[in-house]
Amino acid sequence: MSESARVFVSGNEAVALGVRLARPHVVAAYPITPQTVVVERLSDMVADGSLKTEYLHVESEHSALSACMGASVLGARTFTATSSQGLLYMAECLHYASGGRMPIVMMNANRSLALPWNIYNDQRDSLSLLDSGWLQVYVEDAQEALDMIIQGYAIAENPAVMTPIMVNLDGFVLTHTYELVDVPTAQSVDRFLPPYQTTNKLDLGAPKNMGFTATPADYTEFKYQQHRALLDSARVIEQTDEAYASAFGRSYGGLVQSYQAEDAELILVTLGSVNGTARVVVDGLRAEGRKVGLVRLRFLRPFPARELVALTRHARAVGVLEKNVSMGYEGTVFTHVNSAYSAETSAPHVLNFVAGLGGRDISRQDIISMFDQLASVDPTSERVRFVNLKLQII
Amino acid sequence: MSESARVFVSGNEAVALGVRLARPHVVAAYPITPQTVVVERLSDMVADGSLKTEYLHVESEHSALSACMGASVLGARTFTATSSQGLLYMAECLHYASGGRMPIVMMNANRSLALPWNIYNDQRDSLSLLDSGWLQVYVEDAQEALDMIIQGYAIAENPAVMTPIMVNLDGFVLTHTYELVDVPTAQSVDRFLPPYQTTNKLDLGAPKNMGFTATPADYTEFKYQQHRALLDSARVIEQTDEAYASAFGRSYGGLVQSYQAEDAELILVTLGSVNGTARVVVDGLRAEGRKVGLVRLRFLRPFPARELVALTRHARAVGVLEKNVSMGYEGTVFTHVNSAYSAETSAPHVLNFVAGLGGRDISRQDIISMFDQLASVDPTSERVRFVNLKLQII
Amino acid sequence: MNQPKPQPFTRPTRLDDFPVGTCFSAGHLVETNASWRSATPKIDLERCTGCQLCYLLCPEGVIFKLKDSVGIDYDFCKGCGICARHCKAKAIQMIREGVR
Amino acid sequence: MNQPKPQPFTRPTRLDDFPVGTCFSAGHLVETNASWRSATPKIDLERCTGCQLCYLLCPEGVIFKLKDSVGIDYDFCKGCGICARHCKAKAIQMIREGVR
Amino acid sequence: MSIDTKKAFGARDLSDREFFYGHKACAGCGGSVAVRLALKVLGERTFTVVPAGCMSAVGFIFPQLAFTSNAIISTFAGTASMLSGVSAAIRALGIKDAHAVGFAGDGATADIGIQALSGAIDRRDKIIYICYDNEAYMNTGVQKSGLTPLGARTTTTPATGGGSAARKKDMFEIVAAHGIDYAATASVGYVQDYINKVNKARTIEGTSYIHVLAPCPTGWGTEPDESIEIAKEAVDCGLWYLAEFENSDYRLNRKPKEFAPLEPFLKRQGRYRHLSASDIETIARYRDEKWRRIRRWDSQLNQDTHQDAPLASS
Amino acid sequence: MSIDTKKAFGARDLSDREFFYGHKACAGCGGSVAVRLALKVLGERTFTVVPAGCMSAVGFIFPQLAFTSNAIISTFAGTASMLSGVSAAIRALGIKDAHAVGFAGDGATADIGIQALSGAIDRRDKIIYICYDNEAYMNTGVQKSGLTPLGARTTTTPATGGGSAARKKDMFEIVAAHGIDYAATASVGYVQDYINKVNKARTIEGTSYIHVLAPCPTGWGTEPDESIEIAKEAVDCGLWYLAEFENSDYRLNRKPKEFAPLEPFLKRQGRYRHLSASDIETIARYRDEKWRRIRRWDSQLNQDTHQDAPLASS
Amino acid sequence: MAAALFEGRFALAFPSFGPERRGAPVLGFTRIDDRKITDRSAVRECDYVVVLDETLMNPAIADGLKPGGKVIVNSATPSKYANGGFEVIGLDATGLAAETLGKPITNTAMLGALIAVSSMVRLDSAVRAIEQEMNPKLAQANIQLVKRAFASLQPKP
Amino acid sequence: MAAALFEGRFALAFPSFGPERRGAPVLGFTRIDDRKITDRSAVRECDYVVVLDETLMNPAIADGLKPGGKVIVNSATPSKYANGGFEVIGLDATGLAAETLGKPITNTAMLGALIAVSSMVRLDSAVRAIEQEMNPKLAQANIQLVKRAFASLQPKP
Ligand SMILES: Cc1ncc(C[n+]2csc(CCOP(=O)(O)OP(=O)(O)O)c2C)c(N)n1
Ligand SMILES: Cc1ncc(C[n+]2csc(CCOP(=O)(O)OP(=O)(O)O)c2C)c(N)n1
Ligand code: SF4
Ligand code: SF4
Ligand code: SF4
Ligand code: SF4
Ligand code: SF4
Ligand code: SF4
Ligand SMILES: [Mg+2]
Ligand SMILES: [Mg+2]
Repeated sequence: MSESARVFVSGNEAVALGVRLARPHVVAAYPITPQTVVVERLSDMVADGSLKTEYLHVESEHSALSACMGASVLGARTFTATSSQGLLYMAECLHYASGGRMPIVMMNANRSLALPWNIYNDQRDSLSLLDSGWLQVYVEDAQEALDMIIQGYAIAENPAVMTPIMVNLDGFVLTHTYELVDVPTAQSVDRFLPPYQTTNKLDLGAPKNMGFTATPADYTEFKYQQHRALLDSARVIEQTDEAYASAFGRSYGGLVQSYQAEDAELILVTLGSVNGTARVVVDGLRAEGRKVGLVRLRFLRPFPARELVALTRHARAVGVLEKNVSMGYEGTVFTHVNSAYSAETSAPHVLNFVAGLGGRDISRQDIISMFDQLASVDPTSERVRFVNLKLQII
Repeated sequence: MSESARVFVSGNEAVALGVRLARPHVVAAYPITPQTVVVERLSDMVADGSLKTEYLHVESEHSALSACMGASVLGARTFTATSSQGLLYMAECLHYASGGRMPIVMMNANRSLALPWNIYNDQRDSLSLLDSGWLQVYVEDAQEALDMIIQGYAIAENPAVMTPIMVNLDGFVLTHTYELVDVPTAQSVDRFLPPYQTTNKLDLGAPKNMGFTATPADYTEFKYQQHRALLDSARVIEQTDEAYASAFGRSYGGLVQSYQAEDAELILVTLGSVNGTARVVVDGLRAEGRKVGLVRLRFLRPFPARELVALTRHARAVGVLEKNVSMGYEGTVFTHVNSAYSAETSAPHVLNFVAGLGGRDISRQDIISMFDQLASVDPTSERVRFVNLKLQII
Repeated sequence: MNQPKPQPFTRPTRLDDFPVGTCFSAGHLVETNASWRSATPKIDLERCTGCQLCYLLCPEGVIFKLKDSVGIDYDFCKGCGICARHCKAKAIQMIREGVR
Repeated sequence: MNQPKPQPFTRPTRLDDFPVGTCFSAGHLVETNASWRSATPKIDLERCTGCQLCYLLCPEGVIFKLKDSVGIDYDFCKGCGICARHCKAKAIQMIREGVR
Repeated sequence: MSIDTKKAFGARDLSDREFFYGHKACAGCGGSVAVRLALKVLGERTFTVVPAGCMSAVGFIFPQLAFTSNAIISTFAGTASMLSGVSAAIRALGIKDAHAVGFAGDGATADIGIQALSGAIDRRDKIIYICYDNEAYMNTGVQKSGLTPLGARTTTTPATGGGSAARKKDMFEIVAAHGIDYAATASVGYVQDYINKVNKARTIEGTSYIHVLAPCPTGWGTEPDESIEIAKEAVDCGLWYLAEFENSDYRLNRKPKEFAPLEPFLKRQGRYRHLSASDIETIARYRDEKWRRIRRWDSQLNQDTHQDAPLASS
Repeated sequence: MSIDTKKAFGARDLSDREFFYGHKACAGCGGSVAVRLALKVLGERTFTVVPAGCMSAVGFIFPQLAFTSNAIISTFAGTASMLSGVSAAIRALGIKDAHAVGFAGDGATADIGIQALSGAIDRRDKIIYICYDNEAYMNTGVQKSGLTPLGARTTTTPATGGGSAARKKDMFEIVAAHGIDYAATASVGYVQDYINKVNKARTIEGTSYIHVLAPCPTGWGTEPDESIEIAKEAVDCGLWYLAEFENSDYRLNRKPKEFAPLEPFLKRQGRYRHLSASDIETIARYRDEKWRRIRRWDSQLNQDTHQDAPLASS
Repeated sequence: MAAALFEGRFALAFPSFGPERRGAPVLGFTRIDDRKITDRSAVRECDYVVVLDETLMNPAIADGLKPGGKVIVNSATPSKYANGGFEVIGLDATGLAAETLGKPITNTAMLGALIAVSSMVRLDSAVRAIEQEMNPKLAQANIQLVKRAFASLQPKP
Repeated sequence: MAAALFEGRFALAFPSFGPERRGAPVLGFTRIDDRKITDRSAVRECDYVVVLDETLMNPAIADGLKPGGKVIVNSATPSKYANGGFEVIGLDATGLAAETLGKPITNTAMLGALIAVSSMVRLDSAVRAIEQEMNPKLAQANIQLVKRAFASLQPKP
């Protein structure tokens, strides 16, 4: 295990530190709250010489990701960061980069989507783009953010994966909150993360044509292959977590992370930073003797259906807490979780807690109430519940 | 019932005829295969004076929808059309228009997404944007396309809905195939579809500020309200279908449409034009005495969970046939269907048939094989099945 | 002075009373900006020539025309000092605020 | 002539043999364009001065330089007639094809 | 053909109403001056579109809504395209004597929004597009935009790296190259000139573009009360200019005989404080070069006529 | 400062290899000529980016891949931004003597792609951007683009409505207004001139833009063998022009004493067949007006010098 | 196609569409039935193959032909395809069109041939369809063409 | 905040951020603990409220104050808030900063006050944190300031 430095930084700064350690050749990003601090810190690093990279001041997010794609297909390591409107503005490029199997790492600061405008945290931006073919990880704190930027390259560039990855941080709650972070040394990261190597690139020695058209005769196979790569990434993610643990002493457990779930009767499924608050609640309720626990979905793609079911199938009731709703149906994570259980002969009752939209606070009391609702779940009652809604539902 | 004309036209042309009957004030669209014929026909109509509308030659799809939004918020009726890359390029605006509750009607020609490039039909474009807050309808033939453009305005502009609607036609298979279509008279459509009226608009008489920021104190309520409007649209959709039936003699049954499903043991859930081919297969298998049936999901938003369950809960096995896969998990429609069953105490076995990606043909034989697989479904076997995959799965 | 005034606002609690589609009355104000100010412009009506330059330049639009001079809507003045800096008659002085 | 030639191609049937990430050998050709042609340029070597104008103008790049004249890769000539039209020596004639 | 002499439009001609009021912009914000005055020229029959950026962020926070006439926020990239839709609806719905005006920042105009702006000009949509140029992405905390001037420090072009290494894109020349119906540059340091130009744009049957320099005390590192003065000095020292383009013709509205010195202008702004003497010389050199081009328009290009005849058959 | 005299680069200097071969473009496609020749000038150490459009649709159909050097399709809007990434990677990876070239249609350039193009020029990225202009969205079946000329029939500007009511956007002037390092117009009707310009672009340390008129028999309603001739006639009758821009200077490469008659040029193309005599007069009038501007550059603007000094401290 | 509709029958016509450009061989399908057609899968078996460009003739062309199906080819010398293992009927549509329309646009002529061979729709339905689809001048020439093509393939009495 | 870290303790600092601009009142929170802090919900109850701008003083400011909590206000005349129902401690941070830094930037002075009142962290930890965060010149002035602020609130012996 290597010597590291402890610094008191925000989530955004932790990301920038992670990026510097990963030594990307090209960085192209466009500012948007609450991601901006990442690009500002990277600019500082370029200016003070501590990061050697081609930093492109691009004119939009579509251009940011296009530039990363242009660099990636020459075999360069690339980084971009965005949020919310910016993520949507580059939606076309998301599918493009994943279909082109370009191992780009992107940080996304989870923020709500207009309209109404709102700069605060929820997760509708990235959750609305689950189908874009990217790996998606949601981190819980600044430390995990830094670690997952570094691991992100290792996973994305793995020949079995060759798929871009989106590292999601809850806006403000993570991006702007200062906390203690261990920063590994450059040498140790260089050992863990060797330079990007691939033959799938434009190459003066072995010229290629890329980004081509596939006719109906081949298209399905390309998509199947890509689907398989995303499924197979589960294994790579776990291996990378293990390798990281032995290099740096920190393990997150792969696709999911559980807390007090083994014997829990009531389990809350979370993603992102709210899991931290929920841990405090679980500690409190456990102290009262209540059998409650947590399962945090770290990755949404690949979706950890098997892992989730294994960790929760013994529970009496499961709540899916998400800062998201797919209007006209229910929470997307809830839909996913339900589908995961559908292969099972029996499944816990599942409730959907839609909370924290547009930055509404999720308090400890709110989470206690979710466990209470799970405890008294009644199969005939409404399964999708808006937390802290201030309107009478008429 | 009114006198109508029978014409032999393509699906795109049927859409253009429907648009003309709806008398939009502003049309803004950007060309993309296989949607282009719609904008070409509309241009012809403007040139020959048979359609009085402001037709904007815009510079991109983002601009097309932005222009429609600018017109819509003044109380104008608007139309746009796109496909695939274009739909993704305007992704930001999709959320914007729905959050702003602008009753825009858009035709989308379902086409696969790059990379690889491919201009042919699948449904990943619109299915990847289910979370954008739009109503989504998938039509089966050119007649339904024309009818749903007209109904689309009636539904979207309904004060209880005030939500944009996307009318999806399978690319080429519907957009470019010629068939017989009944075109209602302008007078009868004028009776069915009165001019758009709203107070939710920029108004010189009663000035408004629109598209504003909502803080965490209000954002959730705006989203909840929008969610409710999408859920409530189910009722409006059914009422509109009935009103249309009495005006024009054609009814599609609302959110879902079933065929031979009542007593079926094996049911295939479909969307879009493949249902036509499946009907032929069902007829054939019924003739052999096999109890098979179809449920076509006409609307994906609002998602007809209740209706679907009611029509299929008696079946032994249900197959979800979709021209889509959400890489790293399974078919999105499959995920949705599974979630719909999750509130039930018992549910049929559900298989996912991923087919027709990038325009791969779905033959009658393929559909017969799906019913065969449903007949012999084994709970332990792979539930997500790629149809006609030409690769050995290793 | 015909400057807009703050109006009372109570958040609706019934779904149907909630504004539809991010659409609400133009110019609806619920709070003032007076607390932003750390200095306050005071007009010396003796000196003021009514030239209206301050009226043109004020970023907040809080200066209103009076017969031969101007007045200020202190509810919304942020105390930027632009008016004072540009008044040729030196009729405006910025007073550093104590506690209100 | 160093024009590219069509190469055999069999679709892989094993997942691992499939190209990853829409990336494949540059200039890989599997079929010719000869069937597009309804007329064929024939070069009269007697007349040809080797000026290479046709070589410059051919949209397909199928004309190749020979010692004092030029040749045509008929596998890919589409018969557009540009070469014939612009040959000052009138050394190229377009022959309407019968059946091949 | 020379440009019409505009009747000066003074404080007394402006609408007495305030159309941008109670907003949350920083004290002394130059952009607020630009928005406020233009709306007072255009009057109440105006539909305003404002993209994401400071002016929308500070003006539209439900339930505190600062535009007292009709106004809407557009997407960041969509100012001009939403305006095109507004303008089309004005025509289609037969609304009379109404204006469609946009207020977009430099980022919203020169970077992400240029596609839509270019398209709207090309269609000659009847819109008034006003770019309030504060020379960086201010709303997100002062990042470099395509209109950030050479040498300026922003959070993405830090002083340690010498500030911005790129020169300012010339949007005025770019829109002029589109053959736009009317374009002008302006400065909140010359409010009368600005007001006149907005008043001129009111009368144009087609697209108008006004590019107004609007200092930002927060981003430029100046005191709130300096904004107007700084905006004036920018013109006086030749780093900005006042001009118009109409009927294919350029016209320079202010022809400085000699430039005010650069150094005091630059050094009073935090964003330029790191510049060395030689940096300032470089900036002066580019300024002089730019002015040679500007003087060329002015002296040589005001000769030809231009007529706008549509196709007889169309 | 005048523009360097380029050493003529003839058929014999071109690479003997074909880099665009076996594609599925229509017979006689002018765009193919533009792509093929440019690649032969640039040689094999070239990375090509082609957005959605005819040249990519006909060139990249797996497993029939028509580019024999490195090439990739970009999104429709993303030609220039992907090129910027390619160029950045060339620098970052230390690849020597390589070119990053893009071939984008008129729609990909003047409409949806102008944001990215404008940004790349502004950054002065070392890329060669070639717009092959066939004056409509051809790949999708001949719809009007921002570069469709006045009067031309397309499927969205039908002859019944008089053809396109809008004039052609002038991309050359627009990129010049950006202060681009090198820009040129060209025509496949003047191949030697085109080849020379691509060869010039090779040497530029910054962004080059070449706008080459490339007739499309399918969209223009002409015979396949007419493409080169039509492209030449367009220049001869003054509806297109051959020019360069470098170091803030314009230069006209061909100065027609008098224009070839318009009518035969227009009437041989299906897209113009509906035009009336007065329509043609209108077109002639706009042409003449345009040429007054062009002649102005040429006569008056070739005087000043321009130097490109970066900030000393940056 | 449109002709069938004038007999109250149903048709579904799928033009093919691809990235290849003008000049490339293209393929299209039509289904005709007395009942509403809902099957939209690709046509794999057919009763007639109509070949508009003789240069495309090759043995594989009849792969999807049902037993008893016929290939109708635009050729002045159809006899040379006689021993391909399927029935071939020829019409010099190019010649006929050149004569009648002044242009080698062969679609209408081949329609006449198809009607003559298949009796799938009546000739007068085709005439009415042409009248509706084309402008009058063009329609007249094409009607003449379809009739001549039809006549030339009637069994000689 | 950073000071706590020099004692091996954990801190989580949430600056507030809003659409309002420079000049608008802002709110921030800090949690300090001996164990890793994972709770990220909004702070609703606190031990100390630090008011940097006296004009914001109003009775509601102490709403989230725990029983026994204290309000520390930047004021030269804190006594006038004495009867608000909560304990108020005042420091003329503006004056002190103006003297020491030449600018009315009050953060550091108020940090000194908080340390003096709360003993939450040690003064020398704060000094080390300042040394690490700021450039040397600025740091010196700020260290002086934090010390002066701290000293001025020490119980007079
Ligand atoms: C697609 C998209 N990308 C990024 C943003 C974030 N964003 C909002 S405002 C802004 C900066 C605006 O800069 P400018 O246009 O110059 O206006 P200013 O804030 O300076 O007034 C940015 C980057 C956004 N809203 N949408
Ligand atoms: C975002 C997006 N919108 C639309 C399209 C459809 N599209 C592909 S190519 C094309 C036309 C290209 O026109 P141009 O750039 O002029 O090139 P050309 O085809 O004429 O060579 C269009 C509209 C697309 N691929 N992506
Ligand atoms: S600028 Fe001075 S003199 Fe003029 S109106 Fe204002 S206060 Fe009076
Ligand atoms: S101080 Fe500023 S805001 Fe107040 S009146 Fe003067 S100019 Fe207006
Ligand atoms: S143009 Fe004619 S003369 Fe010249 S090389 Fe070609 S065939 Fe020979
Ligand atoms: S006919 Fe056309 S494609 Fe063939 S060689 Fe001549 S120019 Fe080339
Ligand atoms: S940051 Fe600048 S532009 Fe934005 S409101 Fe403040 S002063 Fe105005
Ligand atoms: S349509 Fe035009 S541009 Fe496209 S390949 Fe054919 S000739 Fe070339
Ligand atoms: Mg700005
Ligand atoms: Mg084109």
